[in-house]
Amino acid sequence: MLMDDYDPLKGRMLSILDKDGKVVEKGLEPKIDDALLVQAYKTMVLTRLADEKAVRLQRQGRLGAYPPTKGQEASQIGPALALEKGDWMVWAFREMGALLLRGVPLWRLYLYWMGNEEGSVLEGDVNVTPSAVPVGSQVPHASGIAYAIKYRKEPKVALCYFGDGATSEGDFHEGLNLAGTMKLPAVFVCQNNQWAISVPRNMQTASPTLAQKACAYGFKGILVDGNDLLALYAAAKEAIGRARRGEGPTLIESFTYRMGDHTTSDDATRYRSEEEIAYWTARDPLARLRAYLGHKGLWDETNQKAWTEEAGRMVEEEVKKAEGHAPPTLDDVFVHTYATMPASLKEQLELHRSDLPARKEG
Amino acid sequence: MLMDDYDPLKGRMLSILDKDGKVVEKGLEPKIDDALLVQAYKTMVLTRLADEKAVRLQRQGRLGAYPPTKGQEASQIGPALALEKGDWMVWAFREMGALLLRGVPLWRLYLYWMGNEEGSVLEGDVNVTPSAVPVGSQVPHASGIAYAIKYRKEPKVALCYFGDGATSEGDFHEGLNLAGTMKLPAVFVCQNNQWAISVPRNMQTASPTLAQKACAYGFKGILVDGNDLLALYAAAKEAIGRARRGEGPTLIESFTYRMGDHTTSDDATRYRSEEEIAYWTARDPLARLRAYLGHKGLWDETNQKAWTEEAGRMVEEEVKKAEGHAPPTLDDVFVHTYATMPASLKEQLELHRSDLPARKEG
Amino acid sequence: MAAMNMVGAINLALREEMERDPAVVCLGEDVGVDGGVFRVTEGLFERFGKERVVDTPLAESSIVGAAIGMAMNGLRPVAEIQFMGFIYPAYQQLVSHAARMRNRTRGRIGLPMVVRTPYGAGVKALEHHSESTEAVFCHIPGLKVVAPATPLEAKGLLASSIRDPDPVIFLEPTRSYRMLKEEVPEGEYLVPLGQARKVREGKDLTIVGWGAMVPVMEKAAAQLAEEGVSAEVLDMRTLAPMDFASIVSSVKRTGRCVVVHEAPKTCGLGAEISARVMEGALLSLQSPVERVTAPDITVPLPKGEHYYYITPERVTRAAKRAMSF
Amino acid sequence: MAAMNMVGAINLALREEMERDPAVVCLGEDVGVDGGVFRVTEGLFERFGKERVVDTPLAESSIVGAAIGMAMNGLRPVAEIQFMGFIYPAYQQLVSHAARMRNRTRGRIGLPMVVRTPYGAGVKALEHHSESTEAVFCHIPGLKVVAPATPLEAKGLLASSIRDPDPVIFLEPTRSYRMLKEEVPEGEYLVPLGQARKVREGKDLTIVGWGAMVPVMEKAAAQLAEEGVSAEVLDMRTLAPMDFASIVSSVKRTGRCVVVHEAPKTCGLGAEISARVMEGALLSLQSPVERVTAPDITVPLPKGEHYYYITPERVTRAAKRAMSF
Ligand SMILES: Cc1ncc(C[n+]2csc(CCOP(=O)(O)OP(=O)(O)O)c2C)c(N)n1
Ligand SMILES: Cc1ncc(C[n+]2csc(CCOP(=O)(O)OP(=O)(O)O)c2C)c(N)n1
Ligand SMILES: [Mg+2]
Ligand SMILES: [Mg+2]
Repeated sequence: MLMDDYDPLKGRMLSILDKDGKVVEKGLEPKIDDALLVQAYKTMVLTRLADEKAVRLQRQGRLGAYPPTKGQEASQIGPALALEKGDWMVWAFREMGALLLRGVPLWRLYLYWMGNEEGSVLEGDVNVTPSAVPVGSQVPHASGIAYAIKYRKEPKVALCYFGDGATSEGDFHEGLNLAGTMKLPAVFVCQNNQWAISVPRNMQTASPTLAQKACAYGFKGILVDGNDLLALYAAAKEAIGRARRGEGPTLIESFTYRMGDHTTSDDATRYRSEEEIAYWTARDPLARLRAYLGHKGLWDETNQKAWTEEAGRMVEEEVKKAEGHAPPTLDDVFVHTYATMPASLKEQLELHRSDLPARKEG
Repeated sequence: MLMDDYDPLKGRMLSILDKDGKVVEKGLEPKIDDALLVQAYKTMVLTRLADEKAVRLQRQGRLGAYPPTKGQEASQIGPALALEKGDWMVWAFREMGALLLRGVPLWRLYLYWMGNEEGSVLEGDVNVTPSAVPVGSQVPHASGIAYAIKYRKEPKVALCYFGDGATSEGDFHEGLNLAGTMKLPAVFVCQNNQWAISVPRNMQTASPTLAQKACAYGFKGILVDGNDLLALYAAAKEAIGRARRGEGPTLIESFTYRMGDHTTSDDATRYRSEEEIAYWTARDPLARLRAYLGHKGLWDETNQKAWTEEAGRMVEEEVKKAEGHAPPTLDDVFVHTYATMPASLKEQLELHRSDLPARKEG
Repeated sequence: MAAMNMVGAINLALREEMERDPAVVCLGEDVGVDGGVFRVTEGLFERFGKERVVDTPLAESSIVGAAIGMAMNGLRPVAEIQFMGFIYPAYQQLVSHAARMRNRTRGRIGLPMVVRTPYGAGVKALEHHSESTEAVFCHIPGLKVVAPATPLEAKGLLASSIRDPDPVIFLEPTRSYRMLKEEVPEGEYLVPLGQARKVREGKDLTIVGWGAMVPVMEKAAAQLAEEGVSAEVLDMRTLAPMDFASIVSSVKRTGRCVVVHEAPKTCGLGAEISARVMEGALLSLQSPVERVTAPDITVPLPKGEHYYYITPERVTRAAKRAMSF
Repeated sequence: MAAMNMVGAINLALREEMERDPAVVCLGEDVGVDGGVFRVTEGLFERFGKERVVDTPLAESSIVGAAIGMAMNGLRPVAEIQFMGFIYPAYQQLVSHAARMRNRTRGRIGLPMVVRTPYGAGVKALEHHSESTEAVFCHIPGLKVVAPATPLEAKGLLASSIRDPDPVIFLEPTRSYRMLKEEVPEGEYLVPLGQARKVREGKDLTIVGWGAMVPVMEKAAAQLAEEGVSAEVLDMRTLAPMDFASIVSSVKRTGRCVVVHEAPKTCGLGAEISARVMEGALLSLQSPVERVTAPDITVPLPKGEHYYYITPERVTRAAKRAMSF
């Protein structure tokens, strides 16, 4: 089992593809359906483009503060790729890649970052929670969702993303401890992107790895190369399988890097070096998977060019759709406070309606 | 180093005295000054008597709900014995033994449990915090106290007690993580008395030991026989020494047992077995240390009888002192809300004075 | 129909709602094997098993946080916080998630969940065991707050709370747990949320309160009646969203109002009620709304508790101040 | 004397207090190397070093909890919570310990500590970045709550807060951080806590508020003046314990009162002020106290924000309602 071979206390990191996309751990290369592999890569490219677009939109004042996801595409998409329909995904705020893979429409995500609650409305049974901005606060939700899965004896799991910074919060601790104690079908993915805004990983905790924090909760942890889609997929596949079989939760530390600023309000040059960025640029998760697909004959220049163009067009269309979305009405911001609007709130709404200046564009 | 030899991940528990008070780990027998050792034992006996008295007082309606400490005397006094003057002690609510050893007057403790804030007033520079009833909430205080110690470069440490239940709280996690990250001079003593009210240790966390939770914070943990004063002293001595030398915090799991009910409002027979109690009765920390002192020629029947009588008398006197203490006045409950009473509160006080029924005895 | 105290009535409501709907799950510290430190969940563990009556680790934020996840995924959790003084670690989960999930998702994800907790002073308890900080929840849009006054009310309000599609904080007055028995029916008995209850009719003045204050107000009203003052007594029952209309319409008739609560005065619910009465009935008001509350101090330990809590006499004196303004 | 914005003035106060007293230590997320996400602590790390300007792990409960420990052991910590929306995990530490330590120890252990945090809506921020929940702190006896309105005020109030022997929650209006520059003196400049500031004299009506609402109220007062209504404007500055006496004495003169705050209406501070005005000046009141507040809804995301926040026009209209009651 990977989880045993890569006990984080031994300080090993699971890595299958090297930085040039060559398989270094032959025996561990996961069997992924070719189509799925290509879909993963295409989603990574789409995410990269959509993310860069979001940053540009913000600079143009067309979108609010936005947390770039660049560099973390494999870290997000690898684990999500191992999920099945019906499984739950719980996230924080920087998981665009995972969301796109799970089928959340890009325009909804843009709409959310443009500042419209409609962006958090998900159609169908996608089983994705809305964003959770208070760091770490979503972790106990994942445990509760997993509890309900277990309670109804469903063959499902809850996959939960959070950052390295989140591991310092009490909610991380309480959520994992609950999952461990009750052997819940949950997989916790810590995207260790080395920074929590300006605070580096080593000032977040003295624990040599984040993965080993699992040993405080009686389940397994594993440290995984977070820019290696194959390694993440393999680890998540095993963790998800174990969870589904009732063998309890796993903590996956995905060792990755936030290539961009914390958000568009941040200036990362204030606290980190050019060298560091260069180091990680050479380990771009997209380049690695692309090389691997190339070696396997699944992807070439032509595909790359065609998909880049198509994805670019898709991004523009989704932006248009988001920008074309109606702004909220006064009623919109009132009526969902409760399932049924209480009399006193109705009164306030009517008073407010008469008291507001003429409608400005939002 | 004990901390290395007894790495909790190896599942070993540090034990020096066996249940009959014989030294089983010759090489580890700590050198404790005879007088200090006798003082420790005498404090354990005093604690036992004072504790039993508190339970009786509660039954007689002379004291409020009270959390008996019986069975945990070594667990409390062992670590405290390794402290020096000027060190800080941070506790929860069940640490009567440690408090008595540190010189807190027994009548103050009774007064506190009788429901008078004067019971938390400590004279001099005793460096003991008041009780912290919200479980786990005192742990970050210990880190802050230790921070101030380190900041001023004092050769001091902060020793912090809490229970097995407390390890589930977010504050435990955040407090230890902070101490680890900043390498603070703190020693965390988890009194694992096997129960958090009715919830047994194994339903609190799936972690095989509580000591190993230290590995999530980048410092050492050690599992210690909590009814063995010598083992606790030895572990705490080493941990305190390390903290004092700037080598950072340690987590000590003291494996002990709450012989009594959770509090006088609880009925432990609802959730635990006679066998369990019998098992632990045979491991009474007082009997073990007494036998050890006997083997060393430091204590005999005569001493025992004399001290039991004297301690009994002391207890009665302290009860008298506590019961003789004046109840709070109306001003007492108002004036310490702020350092200087705000005008609006003064007004309330005067209004309240006129609005209250004639003074009833509290 | 059997006579029971409030503990029994709450227990009955939990049992019946659990029988009615397999999605209802209880969780909290010591709620299972031990039946809760006040025995409120007694017998449920034996009846419904450990999957439905869940002893959790000692961690309030995750008790509420997990309840949120459960509610997102089809359950109707009823979480117990052992005392209101220990709900604060869960404040972020309540404010930032429980209260906001429905609006955050524009109505798509509602959270049918209840957080039960004993509250209130006057039982000579330890520090932090006498809290009455309902106002810090009533201020948060999206939360409902309920506080029953009698066994029968407790049953009907809890059943409604469990069936409510929104998160409800259900405050159980510790002082009333075993104070009084009354007939409580088995089977369907619902008290709607959001409606005050007129406990006593009156014409000279309106006394407003809830929970453990209701018997105190009733005693005060009886004393006042002896002195020829006819007091109307309103039990608000739902503290948020509150039925202000009933208060205003009563005060419009009586012209005077006394609000009673156990929480400190400043920023307590009494302020809100006072403001609403002025806004809705200023011209009918014959005296300022009187607030009978705890002072702005920390709840004293037992030896000083009598300075803190509300007595019928304090209510009566306030009523007389109002009458003679 | 230099002209500076509020960010600069707070920075100056921190710098001077740290120079004055080696026990003053700043801690929080990103306060060190980065100088704070709003640059409020910029340059302090370089000036005072990492022991005094402490980048902490991402954990609010322990930021406040550690500050409590520091204050118990001789330091005067100034903790930063990055946004008020993230202070809730620390609510237990604030309510159960910071507020109570002095009374718990009958005056022996006071906690000289400040928790600074930006607050308030109107800057098109993400969810949870626009909170204005001052009432849930003002309700807790033992806490002080301060909110400055201008750079000069910010400097003087923060210096006083740091020197105060009791825990102070210092709310910095995000909207005002860089809105306005004014002359701020270097060196000792203290604004006493607990005293309101008369921003504008008037005789027809009193407008009461604080923080980012002060410029809004001033604009409203100017508009009203043009229409012949003379409005007095009070900046409360200290929200707890509040200087109710100044409000009451002003309203006794003017006969009318409008309270303005960014928080939702129900159980907001406006209720308390309204109640106090009625209690203290009922017979002078010519109309009900008007509350201009956010509605009882969650702060909308930026596209809906304009529905939420307070404009001078809303204040003006409320004033006119009061004038024509
Ligand atoms: C409880 C809380 N505190 C502070 C913040 C402000 N904040 C937003 S993101 C962030 C850093 C998060 O770091 P990490 O968990 O590593 O995630 P990353 O941003 O790197 O994806 C901080 C401090 C917040 N959102 N929530
Ligand atoms: C935050 C909080 N939640 C709940 C309680 C109620 N309570 C008091 S003691 C206790 C159990 C504590 O267990 P543990 O930490 O093992 O300490 P022990 O009582 O065994 O000494 C509980 C649940 C509390 N005091 N504080
Ligand atoms: Mg990070
Ligand atoms: Mg215990």
